[in-house]
Amino acid sequence: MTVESTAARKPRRSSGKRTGTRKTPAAGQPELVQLLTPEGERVEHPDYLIDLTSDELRGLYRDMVLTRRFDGEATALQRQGELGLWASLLGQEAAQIGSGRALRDDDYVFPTYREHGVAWCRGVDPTNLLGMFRGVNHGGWDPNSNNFHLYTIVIGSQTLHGVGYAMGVAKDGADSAVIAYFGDGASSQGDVAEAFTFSAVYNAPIVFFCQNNQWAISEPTEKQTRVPLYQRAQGYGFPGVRVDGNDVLACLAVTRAALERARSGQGPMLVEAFTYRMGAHTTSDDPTRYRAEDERVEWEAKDPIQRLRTYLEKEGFADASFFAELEKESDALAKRVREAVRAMPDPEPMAMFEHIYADGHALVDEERARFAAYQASFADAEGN
Amino acid sequence: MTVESTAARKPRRSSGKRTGTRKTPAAGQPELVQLLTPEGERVEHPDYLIDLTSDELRGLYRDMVLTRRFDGEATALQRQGELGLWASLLGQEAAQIGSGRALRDDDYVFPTYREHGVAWCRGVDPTNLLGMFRGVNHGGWDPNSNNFHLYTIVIGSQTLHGVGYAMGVAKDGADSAVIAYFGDGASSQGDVAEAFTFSAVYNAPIVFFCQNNQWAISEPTEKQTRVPLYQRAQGYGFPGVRVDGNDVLACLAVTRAALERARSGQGPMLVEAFTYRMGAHTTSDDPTRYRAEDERVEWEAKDPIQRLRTYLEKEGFADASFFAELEKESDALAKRVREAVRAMPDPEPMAMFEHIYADGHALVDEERARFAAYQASFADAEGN
Amino acid sequence: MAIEKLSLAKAVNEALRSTMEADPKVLVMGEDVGKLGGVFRVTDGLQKDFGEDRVIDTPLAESGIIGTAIGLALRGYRPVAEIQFDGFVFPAYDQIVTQLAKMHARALGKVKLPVVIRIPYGGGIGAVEHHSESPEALFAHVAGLKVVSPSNASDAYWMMRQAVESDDPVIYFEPKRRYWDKAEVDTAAIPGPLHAARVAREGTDLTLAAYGPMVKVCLEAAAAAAEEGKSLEVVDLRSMSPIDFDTVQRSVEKTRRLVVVHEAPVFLGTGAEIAARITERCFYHLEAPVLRVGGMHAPYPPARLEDEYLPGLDRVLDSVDRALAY
Amino acid sequence: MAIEKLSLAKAVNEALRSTMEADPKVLVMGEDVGKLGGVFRVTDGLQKDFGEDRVIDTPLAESGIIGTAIGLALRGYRPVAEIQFDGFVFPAYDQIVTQLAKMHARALGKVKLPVVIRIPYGGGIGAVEHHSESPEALFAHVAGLKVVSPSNASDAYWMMRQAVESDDPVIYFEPKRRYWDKAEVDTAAIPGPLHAARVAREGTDLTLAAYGPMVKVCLEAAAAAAEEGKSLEVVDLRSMSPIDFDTVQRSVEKTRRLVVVHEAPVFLGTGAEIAARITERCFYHLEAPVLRVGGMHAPYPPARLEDEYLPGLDRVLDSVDRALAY
Ligand SMILES: Cc1ncc(C[n+]2csc(CCOP(=O)(O)OP(=O)(O)O)c2C)c(N)n1
Ligand SMILES: Cc1ncc(C[n+]2csc(CCOP(=O)(O)OP(=O)(O)O)c2C)c(N)n1
Ligand SMILES: [Mg+2]
Ligand SMILES: [Mg+2]
Repeated sequence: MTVESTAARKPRRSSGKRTGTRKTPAAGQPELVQLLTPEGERVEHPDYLIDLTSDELRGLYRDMVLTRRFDGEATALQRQGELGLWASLLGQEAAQIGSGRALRDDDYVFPTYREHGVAWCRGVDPTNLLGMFRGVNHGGWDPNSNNFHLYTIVIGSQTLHGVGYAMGVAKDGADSAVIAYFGDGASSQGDVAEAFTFSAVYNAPIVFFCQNNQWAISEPTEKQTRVPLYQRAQGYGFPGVRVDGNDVLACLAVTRAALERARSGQGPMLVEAFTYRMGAHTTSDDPTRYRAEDERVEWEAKDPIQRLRTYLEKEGFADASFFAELEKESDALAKRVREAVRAMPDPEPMAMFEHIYADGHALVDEERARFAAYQASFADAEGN
Repeated sequence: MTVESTAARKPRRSSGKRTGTRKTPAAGQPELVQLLTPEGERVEHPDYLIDLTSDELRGLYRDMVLTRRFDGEATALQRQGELGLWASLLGQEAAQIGSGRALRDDDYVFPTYREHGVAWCRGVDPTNLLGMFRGVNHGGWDPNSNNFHLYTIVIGSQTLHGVGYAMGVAKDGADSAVIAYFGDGASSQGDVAEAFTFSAVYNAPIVFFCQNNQWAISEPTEKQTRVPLYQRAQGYGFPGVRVDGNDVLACLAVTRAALERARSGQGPMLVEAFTYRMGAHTTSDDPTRYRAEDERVEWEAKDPIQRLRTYLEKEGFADASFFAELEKESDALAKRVREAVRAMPDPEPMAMFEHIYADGHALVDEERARFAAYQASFADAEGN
Repeated sequence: MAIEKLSLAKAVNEALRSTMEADPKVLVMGEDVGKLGGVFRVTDGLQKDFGEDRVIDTPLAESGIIGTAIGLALRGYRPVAEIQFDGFVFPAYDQIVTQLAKMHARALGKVKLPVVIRIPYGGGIGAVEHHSESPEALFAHVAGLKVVSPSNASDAYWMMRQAVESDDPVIYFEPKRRYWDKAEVDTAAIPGPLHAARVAREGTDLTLAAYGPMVKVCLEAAAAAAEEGKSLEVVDLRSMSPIDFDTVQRSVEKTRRLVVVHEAPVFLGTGAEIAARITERCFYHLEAPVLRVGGMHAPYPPARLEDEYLPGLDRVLDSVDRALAY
Repeated sequence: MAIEKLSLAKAVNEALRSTMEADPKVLVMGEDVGKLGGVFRVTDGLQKDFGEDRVIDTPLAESGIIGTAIGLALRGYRPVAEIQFDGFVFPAYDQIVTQLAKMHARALGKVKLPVVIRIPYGGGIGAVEHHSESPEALFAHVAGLKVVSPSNASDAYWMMRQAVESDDPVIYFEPKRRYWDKAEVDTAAIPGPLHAARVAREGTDLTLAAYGPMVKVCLEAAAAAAEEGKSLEVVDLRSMSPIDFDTVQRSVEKTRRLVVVHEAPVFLGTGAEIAARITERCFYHLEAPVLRVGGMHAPYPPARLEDEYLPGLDRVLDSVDRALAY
């Protein structure tokens, strides 16, 4: 009902020259940029040319496989009680690896809570991601050592941080770019709209990367918008483009172009990666309550890893030994993560009082002292 | 600088059939719907046909003149210390009267703090508007007696109230519509974006009426957006149109069409009335600090009242006696308002404790009693 | 018989169901409240039975949820809006504080805002950041809002019914770690006033005042203290705005000592107001200063530290001992 | 000589200017802070002298202002963000509470958030709704923020310099009705600590504790009381997070009576915390309960009622008398 009045409209082209797409869209769906079909066929797109060596292609494949394996291991660790929660990226590997590998070292990333694949590309040790899901910290890595900000749980907030950071980059005269990730659900938050506004007004070098995985917990995208999300950008004065989010090549090419655009002073751009959340929202979620199994099955056929594998094999870019080697590497990664998580100690109680302020605070000092005394009273009692 | 990358774009047509505009736009400016030129010439627009009797035309003229007179009187009253503040609508009469007269009685209005002309159309007694500016209340009228909500000062909030109200209208199966006013500055608020999202998702019968008077206090519209604001709507899945906000006929016609659209189940629409704030932001403001006098002079030539007068006179729709009569009526209105304001009593101190809760609250009761006793202690002291 | 044994979550569910049946103007809205039934299943089955028009899955935007709820209320509806977790109420804070709380007064009583905001709050479930906070003081400080929190299924049921029937905005804090605790609910009872405190256990030596999740902890502390020969009275405040100071005062006039317990940070928490006001009311009765047990002036810690952060039996009894030592 | 007679507004302006000169990373941002110089002219002339790149007129969106200020801070800048009026901070409340306040802790100290948020606050200028509020308790309750308010031009100058130099987020509340009050500012002085209270007037019979706009009222009350032979000590708290309880305690140990005064509503206002904590610290010293004078549990009233609503000389002295009568 709510989409009826717009159904008659033609899919609109985004207006920036580099972002227009020419392929005929599937019925009912707007055009999206695709360079590798679900069947593993390489297709060309006039605006997004990309030429990768077989090394690079294998690299992307490896990234996706290792990310998925890590993700699966984390899910298993949650089941075993080692983690309190896990937000799986299953199905979104191409969107994350493609965009993540488009980044330069000096670019800066503002993720949501699901960008494990992007973290991987940034060189953040996967086990570091698990601290907050285990409940030993709220995000244990140093954002500046990999230019990868902490996970942000309050939906949409990080897009504004990204814009502010990008404004700073521009003030510095640097040619780095910023990328801010968010979901289809997040597109409804006022903060995201304000991020669009600020980025446009200040022409900030930022790429908004929306992973439309078609669900915000139990709500399908129709509960957030009645037109494709990439179109949102036009009304704020910058281009938007929809890319096949399960096509790692297209995600890489489009993000690269968007980052290049930002770097060269042309301002923000919105990339909507059209993908699918193959698993539950998190390990706490039960998707059988709200979505049909066939939808998942349909998307299985568009699997981002399988399509690249088909392509690699068909073209002879990778042989059996590569896949076998990767299998071993995956196992080793899983093992390392498993062991590292199990070895992750609980924080000391007194850690509660650390880093609340950079310059100290009298009340914190008082509470710390009181708590220490309280704790000591047990030690005394036990000591007696 | 910030508009450079979009300057190359063609003005986009809004996609809804009824809202497209065909006139050639002035250089550098997007097309806008106009039915009466600044020179008082009646022009046609294929999508917005309107045929008014001379009675109706005179009515619109009278509304604008009386509104302006009332507004001027309020400014004077502020200067005389009778009001604490006044937010003048000078220059925006056509936008407000045009849209206000497009409403049916059963439609509901959510204004900002400047919609004195719309209030006039709704039959709200002008003196009622002055209470909050005098500081005797926060908005003294009953929203339901004229379907005109209270003024809202926190920028943008009321757009969400309007959408909620419109959702209720739809739930009731009524064919009324809702109109929510906001400014160019307000377009940056997250709440307004969320209002767009909710209205689109629920297909709510609401018209968003943005008076782009080109200033948000000292900030020109470029500080809020780099593309015309009416385009914002497209990305949310509903049409937007820019209308000459100094053309009362066009504002009437376009708002009527938008309301009709809402009523008939076609959902929200955004109308951007392109106008100009001729005066200061409020009586507290000093625009000489931030804008050039020529801009104001330029817009004086587009005065909404003068152009209708020219038209009325040229076509013989109104004679000298009409204008003389109206002059007298204006004087009478000003006198009535002046007297009413001066007679407006300060509220009783105990009024502070009224209407905080509908069902009462123990703390308020306690504070009320204590305050009454405190006040009585002076009476006693004086009594002794 | 109208007596059922219900979990606290189910009791809220039943209360919503009964108000929705009684009044077609009652709506439920929020993120994932429909098919999913909310992340805690509190709205389970409601959309199936009342339809999408009355149980509304909203876009992911809390300001939008509350802002549209206000508009719906102005149109004559009685929306019950869910905020998914405590830490996600802040995007809606502006609409709550500047609009919802003030609109009745702004209109000199001409409009009413019967909006209930349900917020699962507090810690103890091992969650990630923003899912364990206790922001009640930030609402209780604001005139125009009423703030309540049940501690058990029976109160959860009746307080929700009363909240929906109230013509004022009510922030209804649900103690999420008690969602699964079951108790008997008499759905045919005649409930007491929504904002009245309740003496949950009688005692003579000291009063423990708490609400929501901490009532259970205080009852356990009182039981433990009883074994040591100390008689603690436990007052379940139930309402944080208004606070039923009369009931607390009566208790303190008897016991002469008061310890207030909440999960929220102590600094400017509701305990501060209770301490200040009860000290004023009972200045000559108090044998000890009012002591407070609560959260630290620190962000809610990672889950593995929450047992240390949250007031538990030992910390409550430590303060009891301190108060009794005066 | 570095001593100038400045209005409070001008003192803030001078402090901003001097930090901007000293550190190119300091930025000023907000609505109308540029050409207009802010609605109170606090940023007057700064854009002209430092350019649009450092004095930034922002879109009309408070969440956006604070959210981007956070990003700028992460990039190494030190933004001073203006919120135009107290009542307009709430759209930014989420960014302040869930992001700005918590990010340093979330990152285990790896990032710093040197963001100052300037908020003109309080009443007394005859303004319309939302332009006269005192929301400081809503920030002081939240760990990770520091909250201060100067009462005079000299403090305004130095506290702003210190706030900008602080590596923590500081909410800097400017008492708008004192903007035009002039005082001598020694821009070459060595200031005391940002969060230390100051005894503004010595006395022996009772302590008045206040901050921001109420310090002047308390000083006037003390002067009036002196004429009646009562010696009141006035403590200017200056900081609401942290609160310098040591200074208040020292004063109360001497005077044995305390009245706390603020414009904000009494219920859960900062006075509640001061009453609770000082009662605990000075239980055997206090001859009377700590009394509080402040706003009602009501929306800030229309301007014509604000003189009744705001604590003035009479209401302060009424409470002083009540406290002395114990
Ligand atoms: C402000 C806020 N509201 C609600 C939530 C609870 N919540 C967590 S994830 C989520 C859905 C997010 O959907 P989307 O943006 O599409 O991202 P995805 O989970 O699909 O990656 C919700 C509602 C939250 N984290 N923050
Ligand atoms: C949330 C909020 N922030 C700031 C203000 C202060 N303020 C009042 S009017 C105004 C400018 C509004 O501009 P616009 O939306 O264009 O409306 P106009 O005044 O031009 O009618 C500002 C910043 C406010 N009222 N509310
Ligand atoms: Mg999603
Ligand atoms: Mg404007």
